[in-house]
Amino acid sequence: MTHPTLAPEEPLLKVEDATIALRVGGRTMVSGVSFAVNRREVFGVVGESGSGKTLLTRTLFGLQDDARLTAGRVTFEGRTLPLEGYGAAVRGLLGHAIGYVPQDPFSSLNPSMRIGKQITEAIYLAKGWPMGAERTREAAIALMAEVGIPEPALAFDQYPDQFSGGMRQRIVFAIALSQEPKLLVADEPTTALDAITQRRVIEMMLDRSRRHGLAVILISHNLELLRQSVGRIAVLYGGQLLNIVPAADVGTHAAHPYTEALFACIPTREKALADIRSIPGEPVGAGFGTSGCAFASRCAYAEPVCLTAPLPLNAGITSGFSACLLGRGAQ
Amino acid sequence: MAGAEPLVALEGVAKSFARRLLVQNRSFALSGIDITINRGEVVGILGESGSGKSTVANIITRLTGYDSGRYLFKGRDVATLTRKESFAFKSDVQIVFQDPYGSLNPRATVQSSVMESLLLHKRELGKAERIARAGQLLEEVGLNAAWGDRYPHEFSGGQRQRVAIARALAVEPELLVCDEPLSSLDVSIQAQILELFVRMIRERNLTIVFISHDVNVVRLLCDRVYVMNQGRIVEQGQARDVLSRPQNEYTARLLEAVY
Amino acid sequence: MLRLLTLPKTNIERAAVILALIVILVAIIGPFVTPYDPMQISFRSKLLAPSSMHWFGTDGSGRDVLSRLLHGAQLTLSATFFVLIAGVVIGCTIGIFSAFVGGAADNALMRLADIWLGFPPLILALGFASALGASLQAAIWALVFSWWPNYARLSRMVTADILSQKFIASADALGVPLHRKVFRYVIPNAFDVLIVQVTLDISAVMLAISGLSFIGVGAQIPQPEWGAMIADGRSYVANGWWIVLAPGVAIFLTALAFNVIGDMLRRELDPTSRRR
Amino acid sequence: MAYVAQRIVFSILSLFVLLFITFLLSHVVAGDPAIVAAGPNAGAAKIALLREQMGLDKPLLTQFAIYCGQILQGDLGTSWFTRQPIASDVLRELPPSLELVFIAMLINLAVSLPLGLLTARYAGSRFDDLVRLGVMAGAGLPVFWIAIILQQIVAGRWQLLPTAGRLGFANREFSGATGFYLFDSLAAGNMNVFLDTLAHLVLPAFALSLLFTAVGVRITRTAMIGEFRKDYVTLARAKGASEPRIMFRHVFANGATPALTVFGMQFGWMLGATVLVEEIFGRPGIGRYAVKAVTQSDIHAVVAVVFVVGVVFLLANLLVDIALYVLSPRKQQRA
Repeated sequence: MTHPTLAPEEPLLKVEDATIALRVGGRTMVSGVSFAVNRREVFGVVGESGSGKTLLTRTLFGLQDDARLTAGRVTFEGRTLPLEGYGAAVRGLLGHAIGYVPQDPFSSLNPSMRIGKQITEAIYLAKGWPMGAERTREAAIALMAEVGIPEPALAFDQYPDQFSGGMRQRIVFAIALSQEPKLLVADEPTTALDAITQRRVIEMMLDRSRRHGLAVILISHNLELLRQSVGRIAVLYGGQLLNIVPAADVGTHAAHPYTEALFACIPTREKALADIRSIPGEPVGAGFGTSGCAFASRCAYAEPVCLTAPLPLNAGITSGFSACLLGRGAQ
Repeated sequence: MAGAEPLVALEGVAKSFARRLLVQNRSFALSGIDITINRGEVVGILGESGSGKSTVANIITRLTGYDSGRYLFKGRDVATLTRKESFAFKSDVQIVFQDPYGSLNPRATVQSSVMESLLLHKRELGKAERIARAGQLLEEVGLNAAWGDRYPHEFSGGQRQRVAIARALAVEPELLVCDEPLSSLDVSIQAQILELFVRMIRERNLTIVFISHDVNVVRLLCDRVYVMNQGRIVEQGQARDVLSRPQNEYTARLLEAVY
Repeated sequence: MLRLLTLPKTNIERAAVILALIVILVAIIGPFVTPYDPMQISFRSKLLAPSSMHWFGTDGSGRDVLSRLLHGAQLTLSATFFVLIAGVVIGCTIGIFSAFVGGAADNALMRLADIWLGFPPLILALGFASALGASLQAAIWALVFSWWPNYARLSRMVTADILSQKFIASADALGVPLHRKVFRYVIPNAFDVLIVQVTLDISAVMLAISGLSFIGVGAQIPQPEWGAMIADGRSYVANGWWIVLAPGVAIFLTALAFNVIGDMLRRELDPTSRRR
Repeated sequence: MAYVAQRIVFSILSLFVLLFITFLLSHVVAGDPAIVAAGPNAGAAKIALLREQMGLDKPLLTQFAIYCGQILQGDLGTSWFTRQPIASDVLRELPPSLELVFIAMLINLAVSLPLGLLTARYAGSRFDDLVRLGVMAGAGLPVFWIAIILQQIVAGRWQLLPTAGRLGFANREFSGATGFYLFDSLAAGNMNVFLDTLAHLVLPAFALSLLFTAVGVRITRTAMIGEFRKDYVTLARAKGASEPRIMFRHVFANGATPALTVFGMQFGWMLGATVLVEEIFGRPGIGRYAVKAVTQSDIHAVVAVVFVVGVVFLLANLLVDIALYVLSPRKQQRA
């Protein structure tokens, strides 16, 4: 599966110092975010609402109309995308190299188009019709079976409103997988689903990505879900990248103070009531900027320097990273 | 002791929803459920969407009726309550909803929202006393009393949920029904509100029905739990037992799935 | 009213607010400031082109067009507002009632409104006006008669939406009495949507009234109502274009101004358009 | 199929409400029909006799039943003015009006659907602002006034199009089986008349369509904007679908459905609005007939027009709803 022209250590996606501003008004919402995703890696992005996680990923992949990448460097498969006309350039990768799964399965399928048509359209858009209508149909049905849709041949001719949320999200995955992308971006794919369905869909996704050699960026507000599902997690807060932490280090002092505090908020299986500690105050919205740490006002460890010093950037795109101005959580 | 009889007893309560054209009903039918809630208990009702758990909340608070069965409150069948007693019932039982954005009147200041409870159920208080009492309540739930003249849209989700709790507590209810009170809040705010509930349980003489889909929250907060699936109670018992050694197949599946 | 001056964001909106205020002012004081008697016939001065004596010229019977226009503002606007206010009062009473009772009565009332709403309002008004005898009063009542279902439907929808919200359930859990629910919960929360719709409807009602007058079932011809003025000027259009132009432009600019203001109010007040 | 049945039942119900309104108009609001029918100089005895003949001494509900029976047999009454059966008048006047409304509707659809789609796609742009201003202006234009202005300038001064009438002088002898000249001329293979008919339709149809087009653009834009915000558009983009493909393959069909219902209602409203333009352009038609009836205080003729326009309106809506239902297989499966 390795690409012959690439050195094996070259990451699939490299984002350096990405800065994102709104088109109207020009306010900078996300600043100085750097990270890299390796081939076949499952990479998590966590943040509370307003942290900028969805804005960051949707803009990076050309799906946000009202914001744009104003600075930074994005490299995919060794090719750097131009900052000028970035949206068009990255959309050129969608539909074959990069797949995307939106959050709400109840609105992410076209209600007036048959399921099968929506999958074969994806195959057609990715590859043209090299195999003809009949074989495309068979491929689509095979994929539907693979993501766990019962009686796929029957479902092929049905409309989305006949499927539950979990089944719809599987269909969306089938659409993404049908284009054989190298990177799959899933934005809160299970937030609208019940616990049992959520676990099944996430496991199906992880299993497919393993089998297809697919890299995944999984965006979620649920740190515990990510801790159990992915290798590394990028933690966003107030539009800043505060931490890139191996899942195993979540909940320890090896993580950034925000990551540590966020994990302390979550009731997990193992915790007792006394283990739950809230973070005082309200979350800061995206657009905090880069002078000072966005979390400083709520951080238990904060010192005066945290409020004013420029935030460290992940300049070397290291595999782990902590933006803590006091050096906490740094490996 | 007078507390020998349960505060709430649902006996074989069933409810079905007429399927009407174009009407989406998110709460599902109930088939013959039994629930008892004793004074001072925190009882969890655990289930996924469509399990009927919100219908239970609405029946206990009498926001909706039921087709068959009996609902005894302090031993009285609520069907026999007079108009006046029904009104008094509302100061005994209060509810906090999931969505803090929809549960406050957008056109009323938070102070007047809290004062409305007092106006209706504490008729003996004068206006100055109501204002003072509302301020105390806002402080008690962790808000600044000086913010009383602000409107709901000026507050965050967590703060609105605190206002909703203050409004419910203002009538000094014996029973507080909480319908997914944490679900639409941010993670760090969920923990804050959870701590607020823990404090209130300790400080006030409250009985709580806590309706949730979150296994872990129920395990931490509740004494007893009823697990619901498709309008039935599939398992019940001490929260710690049920949620660590489930007997029912569905409960087991649910526990396994939870992250 | 003062808030109206702070809302405009563009020059077009500012112009619309100023224009609308001028029109309303003219409708109130117009009859007192007109240079000539709007009904005074003078065959010696008929069909005079616009000049310093007669800014907008004179019509086929020698009446001053400007004076007629200023008088007409009162006639046209007061008729329009009467239709809207009567429509809102009747419609909202029915709509709010319907939403509160629900069930079969609600269904029947809304079905009736649906059917009613369907019939072309102009034709319905035409039928009524001709049955009552042609006059401005008849046209006004005919329009009220065909307009109320708009507000019945809208207010029912808005009320039902409000009633389904959790703050109403919360009020029920507290035992808030019905009158308090209507006046403290429903009406304040429905107000914005209604005011937006009423503003947007001003132009439609005005056009309907002047249209009915134009075809002869509203204000009768010597009356200075704007639509009737156009009907009157039609026969002179070849050698007195100003007679038709002036009232037409007056209708158009007034309607446009209220449309722009309605659009602005919707942007500022309507929560459904704000959520983007 | 249950849906179609439901729609038909609803239409029949509407028909009765319509009948009730026209009954109210002709029997109650307009005063005693017997006095009207007897004429101005009739004595009390003659009126009493007429009352009995017309069944006016019976209870109101019976009268209503008799009235419904008459109407449903196609008897719209007799014109008080011409002493002719109104039904045949109406049948003669309806085709030219329907032809006019049909062309006006085509103009409306041809402008509203593309503009609505494009302004929704580029919502908030300068283009969108400009169209919105145009829409507000269009919704403020008095139809009868713009008709006069257009007639004076385009037909009068520039001589680009005929001023009035349905056909030019050279074709005055033409008549067809259906009364729809566009259709009749094509059937007869007479291109000359076809083009002449069309030329006479352009100005009135344009004037008639303006207000409705303004509303049409707004309705379409609102419907389409809602669709563009849905996640399936995001997913289509993520699939690598081009913008035209997203607009036409995905969004258009979903957004057009609710808009088409409104266009169906507009058809009836337009037919009502012909009262404002037909007179000006000297075209025969139901609108002009109604205006004439009003000026002659011919109440039964006016009420007949109300009824006929109402029926056309009901039929147009029913047809649109059934067409949408048949075209959308999704609903079929749900029902």
